This record gives sequence, structure tokens and C-alpha cells, in this order.
Amino acid sequence: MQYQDRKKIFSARDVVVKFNLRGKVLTAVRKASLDLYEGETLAIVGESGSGKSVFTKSFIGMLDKNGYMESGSLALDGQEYPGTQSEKEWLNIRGKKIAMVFQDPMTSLNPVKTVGQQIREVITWHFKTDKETAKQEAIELLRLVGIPEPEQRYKQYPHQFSGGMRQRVVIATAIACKPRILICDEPTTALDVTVQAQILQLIKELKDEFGMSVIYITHDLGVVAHVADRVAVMYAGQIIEHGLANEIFKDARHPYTKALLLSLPQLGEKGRDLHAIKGSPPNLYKEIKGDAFAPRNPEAMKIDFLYEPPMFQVSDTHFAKTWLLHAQARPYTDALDREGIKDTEPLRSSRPAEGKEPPLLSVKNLTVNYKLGRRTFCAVNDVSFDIHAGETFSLVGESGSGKTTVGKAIMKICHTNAGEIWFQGKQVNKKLARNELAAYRQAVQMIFQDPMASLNDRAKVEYIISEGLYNFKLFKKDAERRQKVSRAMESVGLMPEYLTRFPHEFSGGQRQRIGIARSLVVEPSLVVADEPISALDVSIRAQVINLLNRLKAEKQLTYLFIAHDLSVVRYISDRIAVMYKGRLVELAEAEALFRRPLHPYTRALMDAAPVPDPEIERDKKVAVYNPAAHDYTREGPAWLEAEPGHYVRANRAELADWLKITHGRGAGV
Amino acid sequence: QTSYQTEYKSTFSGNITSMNPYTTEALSDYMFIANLIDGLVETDIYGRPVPSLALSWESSEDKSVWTFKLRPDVYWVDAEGNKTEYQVTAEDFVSGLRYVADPKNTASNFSTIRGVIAGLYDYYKLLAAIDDGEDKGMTREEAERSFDETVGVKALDELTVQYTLSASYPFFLSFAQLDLLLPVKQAFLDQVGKDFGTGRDKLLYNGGYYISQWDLDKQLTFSKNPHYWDLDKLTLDTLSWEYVSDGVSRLEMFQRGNVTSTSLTSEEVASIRGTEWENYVYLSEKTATTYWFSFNFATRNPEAAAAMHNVDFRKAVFTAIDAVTISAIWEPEDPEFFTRYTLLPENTMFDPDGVDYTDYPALQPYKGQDPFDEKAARALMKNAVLSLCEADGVTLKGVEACQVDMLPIADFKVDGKLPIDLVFSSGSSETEMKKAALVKEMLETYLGKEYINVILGHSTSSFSADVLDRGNWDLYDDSYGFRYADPSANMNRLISEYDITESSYQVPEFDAMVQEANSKTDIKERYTLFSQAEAWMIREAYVKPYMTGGGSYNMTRIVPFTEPGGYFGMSRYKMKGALIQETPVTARQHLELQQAHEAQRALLAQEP
Amino acid sequence: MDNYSLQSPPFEPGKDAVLPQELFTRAEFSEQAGEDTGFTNYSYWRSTLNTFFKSHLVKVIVVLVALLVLFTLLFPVLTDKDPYQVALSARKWNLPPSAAHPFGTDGVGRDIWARVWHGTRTSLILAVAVAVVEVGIGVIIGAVWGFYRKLDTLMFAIYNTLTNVPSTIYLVLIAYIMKPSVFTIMIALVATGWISEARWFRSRILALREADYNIASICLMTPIRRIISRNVVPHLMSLVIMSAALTIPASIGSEVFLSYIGVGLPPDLCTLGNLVNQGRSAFLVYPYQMIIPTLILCFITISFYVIGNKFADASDPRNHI
Amino acid sequence: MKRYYLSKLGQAIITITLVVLVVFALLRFMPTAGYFSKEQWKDMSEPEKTAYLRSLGVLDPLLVQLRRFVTGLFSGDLGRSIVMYPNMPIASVLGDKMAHSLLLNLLSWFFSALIGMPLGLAMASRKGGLTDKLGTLYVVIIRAVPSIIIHFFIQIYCSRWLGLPLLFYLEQPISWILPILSMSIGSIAGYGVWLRRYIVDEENKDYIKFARVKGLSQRYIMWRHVLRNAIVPIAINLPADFLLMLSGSLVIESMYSIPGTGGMLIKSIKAMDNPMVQVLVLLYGALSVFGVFLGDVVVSFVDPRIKLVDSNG
Ligand SMILES: Nc1ncnc2c1ncn2[C@@H]1O[C@H](COP(=O)(O)OP(=O)(O)OP(=O)(O)O)[C@@H](O)[C@H]1O
Ligand SMILES: Nc1ncnc2c1ncn2[C@@H]1O[C@H](COP(=O)(O)OP(=O)(O)OP(=O)(O)O)[C@@H](O)[C@H]1O
Ligand SMILES: [Mg+2]
Ligand SMILES: [Mg+2]
Repeated sequence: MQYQDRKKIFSARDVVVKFNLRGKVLTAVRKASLDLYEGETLAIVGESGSGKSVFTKSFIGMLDKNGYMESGSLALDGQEYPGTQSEKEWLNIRGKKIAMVFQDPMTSLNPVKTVGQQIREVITWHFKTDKETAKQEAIELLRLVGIPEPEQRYKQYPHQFSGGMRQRVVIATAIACKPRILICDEPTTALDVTVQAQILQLIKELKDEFGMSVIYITHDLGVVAHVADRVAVMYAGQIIEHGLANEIFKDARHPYTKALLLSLPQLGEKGRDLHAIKGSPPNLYKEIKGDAFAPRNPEAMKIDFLYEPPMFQVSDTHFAKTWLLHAQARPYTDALDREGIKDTEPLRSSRPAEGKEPPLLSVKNLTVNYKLGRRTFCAVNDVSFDIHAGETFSLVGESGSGKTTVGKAIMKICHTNAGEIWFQGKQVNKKLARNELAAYRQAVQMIFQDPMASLNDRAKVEYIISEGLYNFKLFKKDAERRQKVSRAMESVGLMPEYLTRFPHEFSGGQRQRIGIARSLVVEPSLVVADEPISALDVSIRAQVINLLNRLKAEKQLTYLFIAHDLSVVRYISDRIAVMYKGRLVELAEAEALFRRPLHPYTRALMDAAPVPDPEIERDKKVAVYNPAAHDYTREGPAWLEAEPGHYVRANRAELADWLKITHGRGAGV
Repeated sequence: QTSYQTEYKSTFSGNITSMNPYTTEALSDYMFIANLIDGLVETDIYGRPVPSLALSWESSEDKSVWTFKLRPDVYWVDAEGNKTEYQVTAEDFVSGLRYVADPKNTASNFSTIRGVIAGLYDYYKLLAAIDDGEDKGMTREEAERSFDETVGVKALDELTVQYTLSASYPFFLSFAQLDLLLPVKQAFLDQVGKDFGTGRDKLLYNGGYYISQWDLDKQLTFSKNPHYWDLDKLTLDTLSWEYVSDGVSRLEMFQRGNVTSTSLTSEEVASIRGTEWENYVYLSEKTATTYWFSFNFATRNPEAAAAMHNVDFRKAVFTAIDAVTISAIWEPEDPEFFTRYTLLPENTMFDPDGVDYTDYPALQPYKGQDPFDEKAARALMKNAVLSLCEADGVTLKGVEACQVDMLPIADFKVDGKLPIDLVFSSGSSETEMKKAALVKEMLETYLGKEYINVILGHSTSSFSADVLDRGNWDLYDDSYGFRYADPSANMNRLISEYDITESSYQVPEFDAMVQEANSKTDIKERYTLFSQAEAWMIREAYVKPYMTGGGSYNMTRIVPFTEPGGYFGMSRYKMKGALIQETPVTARQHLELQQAHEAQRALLAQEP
Repeated sequence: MDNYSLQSPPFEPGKDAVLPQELFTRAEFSEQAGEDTGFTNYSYWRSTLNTFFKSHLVKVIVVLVALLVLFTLLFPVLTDKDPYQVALSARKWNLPPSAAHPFGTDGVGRDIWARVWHGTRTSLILAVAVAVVEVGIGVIIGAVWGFYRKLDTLMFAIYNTLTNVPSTIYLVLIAYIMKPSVFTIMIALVATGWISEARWFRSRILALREADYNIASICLMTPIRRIISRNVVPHLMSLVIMSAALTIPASIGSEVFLSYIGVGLPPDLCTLGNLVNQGRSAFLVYPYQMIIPTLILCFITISFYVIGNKFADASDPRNHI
Repeated sequence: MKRYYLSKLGQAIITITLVVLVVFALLRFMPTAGYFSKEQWKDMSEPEKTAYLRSLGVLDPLLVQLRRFVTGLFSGDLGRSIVMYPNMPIASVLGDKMAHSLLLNLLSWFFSALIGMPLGLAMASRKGGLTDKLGTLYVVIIRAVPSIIIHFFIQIYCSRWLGLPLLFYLEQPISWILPILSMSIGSIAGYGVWLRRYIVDEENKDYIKFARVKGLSQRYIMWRHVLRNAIVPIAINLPADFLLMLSGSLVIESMYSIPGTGGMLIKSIKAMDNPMVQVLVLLYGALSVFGVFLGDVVVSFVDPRIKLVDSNG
């Protein structure tokens, strides 16, 4: 279909949104423009803080009280409506014409009203339908979004629904008035990959059924590939490039888009650094001159620092805002093309010496129970694995499967109810003498998920990094400590001058690097990294992954890497264990696992993980893992070795079946 | 003729603790009891004893046995004003005393009569000892049964009651008006038990009124007893009291006509100055209560202890206290009004010749003579210092430096040198604190800061616990009511042994004088000896009387001198005969009536 | 990064199509600059103070309070007027304000000007001491309580008992055991107040305790003591200041109440509570005896209340981005 | 559920027992001399003093006293007052007084909710506006100025300007106005400021934003979504507030001479009326503990999320 032929139903022009914040003015959206065509799904991608949410919120007057749309125009069906309407006028647009779904389904519903009431009220409000009819419509909507037994569910409260179900309810509410446009603001970020796939599917179906246009906001390029007809890339409050999904993924023009795609770990080659984007996203308080991305772009031209580029047209549907497309930049781009994409550096391999030495860490039949009121909840159930010195061992699984708990148990910051943990031939999950504990603590360190939460904001970076040195008395003279600290800073790519700053003066990626420096300065041998990149912006994930890989080689580290994102895991790990509801279901060499995933849960997980390629994603069907499908009546499951080094939790019968199904199956990527 | 109102309206503050006639504490309680229950004798408007439930009485030659003939056909009434089956009999008076004599019943004021009625105190102590678990060779029941033989009260017949006293008491009639000698019906007492007096139906009435309404801490109403023996004299139909806790509103209530009379603080008087209300303010009569200062000879403060035994020091302190200025706290306009420099009150006791006790020659140098003298005080102080100090003139003889613990009211160091530290203890009401501040200032200014340093100790919770029980004072300000018409009422309480001031002094001379005075039955002789003893006490500076009690600014609608008069007993609280006029009594009217009344009384006093 | 001068005009597409070719060459790349784009020189305290002092009301109040505090603290040095100096002549009692006695004299001729400032001084010292001690104890105990779950049973028993026993009981008892004094009343107020503060801080600390940076410190074997002092308490500093500021009017209020019921304070001591209550009885005739201390008292309480609340607003991390 | 109630009840009983024991022990520290007035202390001889103390029951050993108190309680006898209302049964004294306190408190509670809630609502919905500013000024003054002073001025001036009675009379409803006004003036501010705070908190929540996105009007959202949630934290305290009304108000009741329970505790402590203190402490303790418990129950009705399970702090 020709895109130009489609009807344009919405357009935003030169929108500028500012916020008053504690006396300063912050420009969140800087002259962003956007068109939306009938029946399409437009994905807006961009990292955190780039203004995606603010931009789209301004379409329906939902800016926070301290924000205002300074200039720009909005038009729906060719009819312009000013962005600064009275609350009353917005009511005609919201819900009825443009609906929105937020990121967190846990907080989007009023906890004290039934789900049914909350859907019904939209219908009665907008169409003045009588209650009974509205109720029927609401039940119908619940059925439509795939909620079983909608009549019963209608009467229930939000807390009785799971996250995915709640997001379905939210979507049902949003589409209750059959809006023209549905804005989905990262509707799946808070959900598991497997659930995410289902929600994406649902949105696709509903779009077709209702003939809506969808604006889909995300920072996950994989998701984009899955849902989007067209993609707009946002950076520092501007749309810097937009075009059809294929055009963006295959023919990106803006250096930021290009770099972003290159840095995806899915594209990474084991044993080589990822393509990383340097630096960190700009601070919106400051005036941004020229191309906002220029300071981070090693190939930036002088003009990028000077003038803001205009939007250049690449094709009928593809536009990019970069000077590289200017006619005069031809010589420069040609030169760049000749250079080609520079290959990244190879990593020094530190593959462990296989099997000979005893494992560095050995977890045997670990069980951890939590008390929830009077019930006990088994977060980790009979988990065993070994980690050998020098390897990267990954633990994957959906949220709540107990990965973090395993990590914490190893770190000795959580109790263990049964099982043993051995480290370097000593059992550690028992009361240790002070010096033993100190030795263990020094040898095993942790890297945390959320860089915002893992640094103490009230201490200087110097203290934060020195903390371990003080506690383990790793220096003789203070000068020695200072030297160690500076070296740690340098090793994570930060300047020693930053030592006197406080953590809040750093961006997320920098903070994560400080966290890494803090752990590594005490020279541990095992590092537990609990989702160290999942809270980071897409543009800086690669930095951190590279850093972790490089440090591992340099310092002969062993990693226990916890993640829920298979794409990263595949790139980084030597061996992978898959966890489901507190149990290990599969464990194998990374490549072996991807080549031949056996357990249906592993397979579902792999299927669900979105791949940044529209062609693959477009007609992907997602298999849902159904734990009830196992037939354990005759024989209970056991930890079986399917192939050498490849373990799976199954009974013999089903294992045989799985081996048949997966025979010769290639990896999805 | 002027028409009079028939309702008396008043207020009360604090809680009415009980209507048990024997355990009353506060003056307001007397007000209630007096109108509910009659005793043997009452007083007329001039304060002279007249028959009440006793129609007549006689005493033995030595005034130690008194026999009262009761009025017949008087019945107890209940809380609805109905006559009960119970007649008032002689046995009721015996029951009353029996009740009082039982330590379990904790009659207040027991001390007033414990020594008067023969055998009473021994009986009390016997029961108390048994309660304490001491072995007295008998059970409590047996001991109780001994009452009739051992205690000096007897029902000779149904309407004759006889009191046998421990000694000669020519003034026993003023005892006969006391709450402790009120009658009670034993049968009723047995029936209500512990509840006696705790509710309006937990009491029987034989007085002018019965309690017709009693809302705890809010409202109390008395209605006229239709079966009262002296019904004609009851001018008022109802007496009512309302709970008011704040002084400010009471004046306002009077102005709005919500109360019949009120007292005013000097500030309130100032606030109505210039308004019509000013005309109604008069100073009420002084009472028989006297305020005095005294020392604590058993103090733990060694400096004060040493100084106190020096008579010059005591005199110096007492001479430096300016009573006129102190009473200005209450009455800034006419402070002299309240001063009194004798221990016993004037205008209360007259010898058969009509001579006032305080006019006896021994008291001449003191009555009406303000002893305050700045110069003399200073001179006395210097004298005292000379004999108290070592040659260096600052070190006190025989006094070691030490820490004096008078917690919770004071805690300080003494150095054994001048100035002498002296703890003045007082309560924490506003006026008491003002007074204390003044006394401190006076002593330090007039005697010199180099000689004396007054430490103020204010008791905030319980004076008995904070000060008296622990002996936490050097100097304090004390007051006594006067309970019956004889100097012994106060003098007996001042002897070394009795030591009512808790002063721990030894005054054998005084003791001897009092003992001698007590032995006289002739009034003139008694008065002469007592007045000499009193003069000795004042001269030796053991006590310093300085102010009268009572006497406050008042406004009232009650026509003055229509109620029973007198200084003692319950009668003066009776509302019998009171006339209440529409408009408040003006000061002028009050003055005129007062003069007329006094003239009349003087006239009556002349009568044989 | 500023290789190019700022004077150059902004580019407007279309206006002039040809740009200097020189601009289309590679610019020097500095990793440092890339890192620095994200730099904010935000500081929590600076930002808090900036917002706090943004309001003119706050500026005025802070200045006035500072002056008042300074004046009352220095008062005994500035003047030799004795607040306890009684006049032995009744004519000098209850004088209205005049040159000699700016606020008049009271019922026994004491100078109200001197009394009021001494009273303010005592009350302020008392209130500040109570605030500091109470909040101090609250933070420390709250921190320990928050970190040691085992203390819960004990501490909740103490909490329930203390909050359910009317504080008057302690006050009366303390008054029996100790001499009524500023110190006594401080002990009494602290004795009843610390537990609520501790509980409040405990709940804050529970939220902070599970923070990743504390877990990181545990992994690095930082002793609990140092975790509390370096990680936790600094985060509570703004709350500490706020609750101290809010405790001040509360303590002054308690002092007025306690002197109303006549417990704890030496009744002849100059404090605002005593002055107000003494002035109350004379209010109808000599209104100034009550109004002057009342005004000062209200000024202090309102000021600290406003300061506390504004500070709470300014320091609330939710208002910081 | 039943288990939950029982365990809560058990905790409550333990707390109250502890409180009563502590108070009981504390009271026995008081010097017995405090039972005598200055006059009594001087007039009474030793045997009289002893007899007096014995009659008050304070000479018995601690355990005997405790047993007497406890057995009395279990047989439904609260005992008799010893000092304040000698020999009067405490139950009947308190019964009368509580009726008064309850009447006035109920009215003032009604009145303050009636004014305070709309005030909070108005302040929250016009946040930053004039209503909000005036409301805040009011709250600041009420919160910061000691209540005694405020009550004092209300009594003096309002009674004069409005010509209202100075004291409270049960029969004259017009005389209830000032005490109720005094009682409400603080709680109006309380309700106002808390409701405002809760509303503002709620308004920042995602589900309110989502409701706005649905196109519902501000008004509708306020009434159907925000209020319902903002009431929850207020509802928690309602039962406790309600029950503690029985304890009256010291200052106001004394100013207007209301024969309520206000100040009973303080007075009886100062008077050392031990049986009275014990009963009051027991009562107030029980009321507040029970109030908290009822609060949980009430909230479990208002808020469907809350199922009554154990939670501490
Ligand atoms: N109410 C507000 N007040 C001040 N600044 C705000 C406000 N809301 C958003 N901002 C700022 O605007 C910028 C853009 O925010 P926005 O939420 O649109 O980012 P986003 O691209 O949606 O990021 P994310 O992926 O984290 O949702 C951010 O820097 C943010 O700090
Ligand atoms: N302190 C705790 N008390 C009670 N339950 C807990 C506690 N910590 C974790 N859990 C529960 O244990 C289960 C496993 O938690 P864990 O954090 O290990 O999961 P996870 O796999 O790391 O999930 P995620 O990907 O969300 O981090 C979850 O259901 C969680 O709710
Ligand atoms: Mg967003
Ligand atoms: Mg986790």
C-alpha cells in the first residue's frame, strides 16, 4: 500500500513543551512534529527522558500541572485544535477520539472500584447509555480483550487480576469509546516478555478490528519491529528520524539511529565488543545547540555543533534530521562509507579450563522460603548448579521466578532454608567467623539493577568507591587508597576528577559504572550482576556490557549474570540456566541452548523475545507456555542430562518428545 | 413592702466530694450540710446560741456533763421531701458520734472533738489498733460494743441525750454546733452502708431543705422541707448551686442575675470601676481565720537552723515583713483592712463583761500595732549576726558547708557563711506566689542581701507531701480557722507537744502558761492567762500573725444580717431567714445595716 | 566542545542554502564532552535551600526569628533588668506600659518587658532542647529499630504502652521525683515524645533500609553503625530538620498546657506558658499582661510551624527531579 | 478471619494489661502524704492518718491492691472513687459524665466533618487559589497557636458579641454553641488539612490520570474516584476518634463548666485517686486500642484490597 494514499488523521506541528521546575525551565519537547495515518501503528522509540511521553501527552492535554505547550499546533482529521484548551474542551477529545494506555497496569486502575464499573463509566459518560446496556458492552469488551469469564470478572477488583490481565482491562477501558487513536505508552515495560508478546498481539488485533491508529511508545527496538508500520525516533525532545519500519531498520540515516541499531546485543558477535554509543543523553535544562547527538558522535561534523539540522527527506516516507543528508555533506559521507563500519575490538578470551578444576561456586539443592502472613512461599526450590572460575553463568527467567533470590542467597544477604552453597571448597551458607565472612564478602561482589537506587546519594563518589577498601583494610597509606580509587574510576571510563562529585550529578550509565567500580575495587573473584543493564537506556547498555566483558577478561572474574532478556544473555554468557517459578528447568552451554532449547518454557521464552527485525517479527506467532501440559502423573520430573552438559527438568517420556520436536531446529535469530 | 425572691442561686467550683455530713472538707460542703441537717443548737443573727433540735439544755456544775432535751415530733424526710417513719431521737445523736468514732469512717475534723468527749479518742485508737492488726485482746465487734460504756455520750431516754466531757468545757455549746455532733439514723445507715451521702437518696434530712436534684459536677438544687420544724422561718423555697470553674464568668453571672451573690478578686473590682456595679461592692467581714508565719526548727538547712535559734534573728525576720503590703495583693485600696497582729481573732470572744479577748492588757502592744519597722529589723539582724558569726563576721558558728536536699521544692548548697540561706515554702496558686515573691523581696531588701538569701520553694502538687511530710521548709506561711469560742481552740494547738505548726520548737514557758490557763473555769481568768501566753509567743517571735482570713470583695442580693450569724459551727451557713432583694445590695446599704446590726448586738451584749 | 563561536547566526533552512563547506568535515571528538552532556550540577541541599528561600514569607520569617532568637539570647547581657525584681510599693504594681516599663508591670510590680524576653528565652531554649533531644533520640532509636527486626516486639510493646499511658502520669510522677524545672519538663516532654518520633523515623528507615545502596554496603561489610550514620541518617537530615522545626511549636504548646494544669514547671519561672497563664486571670483588667506574651508566643509557634512546613515542601524528594 | 480477630484481640488485651500494670505500679510510687490536705496533715494524729490511709486502701501490699482491683473488674465492679468523689461508685460517676462529653463531641464531630471535609475538598480542588491560601492560613493559626489561647478568646469574645451564654446548660441548646465551636475549630482544620493532603496525593496517582484520559470530567473524577480513596485513611481513624470522644476535652469542659469526663484523668492523677485513675487508664487504653482495631475493620469494608491479615506497623 502506498503510504501517501492513506488518510492523515492526526498531525502535530512544531510542538514545544516546557516545564517549570523549581524556578528553572526545562524544555522537554523541542519543535517535534508528527503525522499519523489512518489504520497504522506508529512506534515512537527513544531512550528514557527523550520526551516521548510528554510529546504524546500534549496531544490530549494531559501534561502535568507545571508543564505547558509553548507553541505548536495539533490537528485531528485536518481540524486544528489549539493545545491550550480548557479542561472541558479536552473532554471531547480524550477517551472518545484519542485514548491512552499507560505503562504501569498496576497503578492505572482505581483500586477501590470494580473493573466493570471502571469500564462502564466511560461508556455511560460519553454516550449517556443506560447502565444495563453499558454493562453488557463492558462485558463484551472484556471478552474482546481476552479475559475469560467476563461476567464474573466484571464484578472483581483490580487487585484480583494479574499484571497482564490488568493491562488488558486498561486497554478495554481505553477502547471502550472506539477512539480514532490509541496511544500506548510503553504498555508492556512492566510485564514479562511472555506476557508482553500477548499484549502486543492483542493491540494488533484490536487495531484491525476497530480500525484505529495506534501510537506505540517504547524504547525496545525489538518491540518496534514487532508492532510498527512506521517508526519515529526521538532524541532529546525531537523526532530525529521517521519512516517505515523497514526503512528505519534497514536504512537508518541519522547517526543516532544507526548507532542504536548497531549497539543491540542481538547483533553482537561473541568474543567481540559491541558497538557502543559513547557518553550520555543530554541534560534538558541546558540550551541544546546544533544536533543534540553531536557530542556523542565520534563522526560528527563541525556543523553539527553549530546549527540544528533541518528534516531531510530520504524517501516518500522516510525523513531524517541530520546534516549528513545535506548535499554539501556528500564528500564526507562518501569518505565515511569508504571507511566502512569499523570493526570492534576482539576480547581476550578467558574461557575456563573445562571441568578439571573444582567449581568456584557450587549451589546444591538451594531452597528459600518467604513468609507471607501465615503462608510460606517458596521463592527458590531445590536449585543446584556449579559455576566455574572464569565463566559467565547466566540465570534467566520471568519476573518473580527467584533469580534475584538465588543471587541474594549467594551474597549472604538472604536466609536459606535448605541446601548448601560452597565457595572455593568452603560452605558459606552458615554462620561464618568474622574473618571468614570478610574474606567471602571480599571475594564475592554484587552489581545492582537500578543505578539510581544503588548509590548512596548523600556520599561523595570517593567514599562510595572507598567503602570496601576501608572495610577490608586493603590499603596501608591513604595515598594508596586514593590511587586505587582513581584507577578504579579510570577502569570504568570515568575521570578521577569526578571523585568529589555526588552520585546525583551523574547519568544512569555513569552511575552504573560507578557501581561497578565500587564492586571491583576490592578485587573479587565472583561477581553477581543482577540485571545490570535492564534499567539503563538503550544507548548506553552496550557501554556497560562491553565494560563488564572487558573487566572480566582483565581481572579474571567470574560472573553470575541475572537477566530476563535472552538477547543479552546469549551474547554475554558461557552457560545459561533457565528458571521458572523457583526451579531450574534447563541448563546448558549458551549456544547449545539456543540451538536446541528443550523445555517448552525455554522455547516460549525464546519465542517471546522480540527481535529487531520487522521481517521476522511481523508474522511471528507466540507460543504460550502452559505448565498444565506436563503429564507428571505417571512419572515425576527429574533433572536429566539430555545431551552432555545440557540438563533439563523433565520426565523421560516428555524429554524424548522434546528431543524429537527440536531436532535440527535452528536458533531464532 | 419590698418583695423578696424565693430562690437562692449560687455556684460551686471543684467537685462536691460528698454529702456525708461527717466527712465534709470544703466550706461549700458546710453550706450544703448546714441546710440539710440540723444539730442540737444553732445561732441567731447575732451569733448567739439558740435552740434547734434541742429544746433546752443544762450542764453540770463543772461544765463537764451536758444534757440536751430534744424537740419532739421531728421526723427525718427522704429525698422526695416525704416524712419517713424515722423520728429524730436521742439515739440518733449517739449513732452520729459512734459513726464519727469509727476510724473506718474517716470523719474529718475529728481532731476538734477527739479530746473533748470522754473516752472518744481511746475508743478510736482501740479500733484503729485492731484494724492495724494489733492484738488488743478483743475482736472488733467486742470493741465496738464497748462504745456505750466507754464513750461519753448517752441517750437517757428517747428525747434526752447526755454528753460527758473529758474536762470542764464552759463553751461546749459551740461544739454542739459542729458537724461531728450531727445526728444520724442508724437504721438508715445500716441500710445504705458505704453509699451513705453519695447520692440524694442516700441521705435522710431533718434540716430546712432536702436535695431535690443533684447532677454531678453540674447542678445541685435544694427544696424546702415541708415538714421542717421551723418552717415559718424558711424564707427561701429553693437553694441552687451551679458548677462554675472559672472566676471570670462568676462576676459576669452575677451581673446577668444568674447568681445571688459573688466574691470578686481585686482585679475584677478594678474592672468594674466606673460602672454602676462599683456601688455594690463591699468588703465582706473578716473571718476568725488568722494567717501567720512560722519557722521550722527541725529544718535540714543548717544555716537556717542555726539562725532560727537566735531570737534576734527571728525578730528581725518578722519585723521585716510588711503585712500591709502583703494584704495589698488582695486589697490594693485599703490594705490595712485585712491586717491582724494577734493570733486570735477580735470580735469573737467576749468575757462576761463584754470585753473582747484581744483587748486584754497583755495583747495591747500587739493588737492593731504594725510591727513592721525597717530600721529595727536591720538592727536586730546585725545583732543576730554578731552572735551567730565567728569573729570574721561572715562564717556562721558551727555550720558546715553542705548540700541541702529539699526536693522536690528546692535543692541547694550552703557554704556556712553569710548570707543565711532561708527556704520559704509556699503553694503555687497565683496569690501565694505573689506573696512569696514579696516576702523574699522584703527580707532581702530590709535585712540586706548580705545577710539573708531567701530561696523560694513552691509546691506544685501536694503541700503535705512536698513540704510538710519531708520538713522541706525554713519559713512558711500558715493559717488557722477558729473552731470554738475559747482561746484554747488555737492556743492548745501551739504547745510544744501538740506542735501544730510542725515547727518542732520547745517552748516550756508557753506550755506551762497554756496549761495553767486551761485549768481555769473562770472566763476572765482564762482570758488573762491565755492572752499572756499569746503575747509571749509573739514576743519571742515563734509566730508572726499578720492577716485575717475571709474578708473579700463581695456583691450580693441578700439583705445583710438576715442569716444566722456567729463564727463557729454550722449555723452560720444556714440560709434560714435570708432575704433576697431584686437589686444588689449597695455598699451604702450594707454599711448602714452593719452599723445598725453592731449597735443592736452591743446592746444585746449588755443584757444579762 | 565549543569550537565555534556563539556569535554565528542560527541556521534557517531555505534562507541561505549554501553553507561553508568547511563545516562539513569531521569535528574533533572528545569522549569527555560526550559524558558531560548529561551532567547536572544539581545539589540536593542547594536546590532545597533555593526553593525554601524562594518564598518572601519564609525570608521575612527566618530573618525575624533569627533576630528574635538573637535578641532573647543576648537579652540578659544587653540589659540588667531583673524579671524577678518585685516592687515593694503597691503603687508600682499593675502599671500600664510606659517608658520605664515598655510592657508595664505585673501584679507585684515585676517588669513585663524583662519577663517576656526572659520567658521567651527560657521557652525557646526549652523547646529547642526538647526538639533536638527528642528528634535525636528518635532518629537513633528509630534507626536501630528499623535495622533490627528483632526489636519489633519489644519496641511495639513500649510504643503501645507509652502512647496509651496518659503523659500526665509521668509528668506528675516526675514532678514528685524531681524538682520542677526546665530540665524536668524537658525530660518529661522527651519521655513522652521520643517513641513517636522513633516510630516515625523507623517507618522512613524501613523504606530506606531495603535500598540497594544499603545492600551494597552490607555486601562490602560496612558495619551497621556506619551504614546508619553514612547511608541512612544523611537521607533523613531534611526530615530531621523538619520534624525538629515542627516539634518546637508543639513543645511550646505543651508547655502552655502543662502550666495550665500546673504540672512540671516551676510556677514562678518566667516562661511564655507561665506568663500567658498568669496573664489570663488578669486579662479583663490588664489585658496587656496576657496579650503581649501571647503575641510573642504565637509569633514563635507560627513561625516555626511555617518554617517546618515550607522546609518539608522544599526538601521533599518528590519535588526534586 | 476469626483467627485474625482473635489474635488482634489478644494483642489488645496484652497491651492494655501492660498499660494498666505500668500505671498501677507508677501510682504506688506516689508518697501517701499526698492524700492529706495541709489542714488534715496538721490536724490529724498518727492513728488518724493511718486509719485514713487504711480506709483509702493504699496501705495494703501492692499485690493485694492489684488483686482487689482485678477481681473487682471481673465481677463487673469498677470500684469506688477515694478522693475525688469519696465512696461514689466510679461506674455511675463516669456514666453521667460520659453522656455529656459524648453529646458535645458527637455534635462537634458532626459539625467539624460537615465543615472540615468540604473545606479540604475546596482547598484541594482550587489548589494554590485563594480558598486554599485562606484555608491554609486558618490551619496554620489553629495548629500553631496553643489551643488554650484560642478557646479563651472564643469564650470571652464570642459570648459577648453574639450574646451567648457563658456556660453550658443541658436544657439550653443555645449554650452548646460556643463549646461546640471551640471543640470543632481544631478538628475542622484537621479534617480540612488531611483531606486536602490525601486528595492531592490521590490526584497524583496514575489511575486518576488514567481516569482523566478516559475523558471523565474533573468533577466526576473528584467525586467518584478521588474522594472514595482519599476517605480511606480518614476512615481508619474515625472509630478511634469516635471512641475517644468519651474522654472529653479538658480545657473546654472546664471553661464552660461542662460536667464531662475531660480532665478527669488529670484531676484524678493529681488528687491521687488511684481507683479512678486505673479505671480511666483502662478505659481510655481499651478505647484507643479498640478504636484502632475497629479502624482496620472499617477500612476492610471501604477498601477491597485490604483483607484482614496480620500486619505490623
Ligand atoms: N512534570 C514534569 N515536570 C518536570 N519535568 C518533567 C515532567 N514530566 C516530564 N519531565 C521531563 O521531561 C523529559 C521528558 O520526559 P518523558 O517522560 O517524556 O520521557 P520519555 O521519553 O517518556 O521517557 P521514559 O522512557 O522514561 O518514559 C524528562 O527529562 C523529564 O524529566
Ligand atoms: N523479602 C521478601 N519477602 C517475601 N517475598 C519475597 C521477598 N523477596 C522476594 N519475594 C518473592 O519471591 C519471589 C522471587 O523473587 P525474586 O526477586 O527472586 O524474583 P526475580 O526472578 O528476581 O524477579 P524480577 O525479574 O522481577 O527481579 C517473588 O515472587 C517475590 O515476590
Ligand atoms: Mg515515558
Ligand atoms: Mg530480580
